[in-house]
Amino acid sequence: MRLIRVVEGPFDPGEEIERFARALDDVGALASFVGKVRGGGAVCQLELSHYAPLTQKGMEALADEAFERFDLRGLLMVHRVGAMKPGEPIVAVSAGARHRRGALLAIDFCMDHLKSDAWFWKRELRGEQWHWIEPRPEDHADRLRWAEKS
Amino acid sequence: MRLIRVVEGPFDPGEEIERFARALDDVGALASFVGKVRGGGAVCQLELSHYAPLTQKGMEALADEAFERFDLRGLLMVHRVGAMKPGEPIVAVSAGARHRRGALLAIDFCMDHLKSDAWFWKRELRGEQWHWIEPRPEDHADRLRWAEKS
Amino acid sequence: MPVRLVFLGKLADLAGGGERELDAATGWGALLTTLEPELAAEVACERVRVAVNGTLVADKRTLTLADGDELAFLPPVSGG
Amino acid sequence: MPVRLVFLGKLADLAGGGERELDAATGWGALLTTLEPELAAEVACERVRVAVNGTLVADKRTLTLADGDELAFLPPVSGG
Repeated sequence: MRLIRVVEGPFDPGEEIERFARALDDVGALASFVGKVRGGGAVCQLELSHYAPLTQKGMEALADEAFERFDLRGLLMVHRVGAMKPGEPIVAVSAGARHRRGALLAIDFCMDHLKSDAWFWKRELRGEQWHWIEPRPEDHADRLRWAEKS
Repeated sequence: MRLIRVVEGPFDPGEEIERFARALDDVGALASFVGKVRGGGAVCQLELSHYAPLTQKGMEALADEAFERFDLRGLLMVHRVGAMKPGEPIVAVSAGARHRRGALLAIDFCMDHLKSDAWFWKRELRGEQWHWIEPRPEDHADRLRWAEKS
Repeated sequence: MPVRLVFLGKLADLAGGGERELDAATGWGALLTTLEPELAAEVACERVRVAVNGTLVADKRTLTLADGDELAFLPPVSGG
Repeated sequence: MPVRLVFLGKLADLAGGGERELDAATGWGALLTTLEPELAAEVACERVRVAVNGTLVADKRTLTLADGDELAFLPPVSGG
């Protein structure tokens, strides 16, 4: 069970995860992550672009690696592109496994790689000005945790 | 935002998490975990008992510690007790935070402690015979990871 | 008023039930003598913790009980 | 058939648009000379990767392009 999608409009992560969970048989553990556009700051809009010839392919390769590393029964990754407002979901990842450790590690692994190693580019509109966002040093450090183990 | 409950009958983790997520404002990251009774083996029933004068109190103390350790905006923990069949949810944990790391660590932390450090006792009916379950060595090892950091 | 004993997890199986009453309040040593030998040996184990009226006891051997107390025997847990 | 250049992320700002066409197929060095100096310096950076027809190129300096190819310039990413 494997659902990897890039979506161009709003999506409902709760519904996606619910449908995915129902389709999984005999899964003792389901871990999920939803990332949204943060509000409360000066950001009034966020835009994610991608390069289609690489994006889906890259996410499939990431899923392959997650299945190889963790004892998974299913993996869902949905990543939105386009213009979004604060509060709107950007990404949903969900992993089903026999035991909790595999499921938890898998969503952690996928998020670390989607954040700084997948073909997305993010910019924020603050006031009248667009700013390109690069991964924080923590994001790179988070991703490098996995390199040591492979 | 903090929802800690022991429930005596079936519950719908998707609905609990959805309601919790809607109640959280300005949360960039939401991580969730759902544990179910595993099927596929010889287990036809699972029974969880608890000691009410300690259970809720213990889960509240666990939530206190999670709020102290991680930069959380909200935490949901629902743990079922009583008799359950394979496929039924036992536990749901969800954490909302500004950044993904806090949310992911919080559900990991709470699950490790619910598994081997909360006032629940689990037994399984295999064939005609009830068997008490004790945490696996991995479960204790998982919990001890957190001791080093405090 | 008697003291109430509560046995959790597999101790309930061993005790043949989850609850018991003791006629008189008592200390830890005296309490053990009122239990069947196998059950007494089990609850004396280091792995078994006890709570009085919902509060964990740091050292069960120094326990004293008063009338109406509820004493719970808590074997190793397993949740989630 | 011309070669298509695709600029992603902030490179699109710098290029004044996400896409461009080059009249003739060419190698990496010749390609850089067709770009504005600031843009050329940026895409020459080690941090910028390139893909030809949807396949990442290991060493962009050894690149050769054929008619109809799509060459994408990929600056550091940021998703999730």
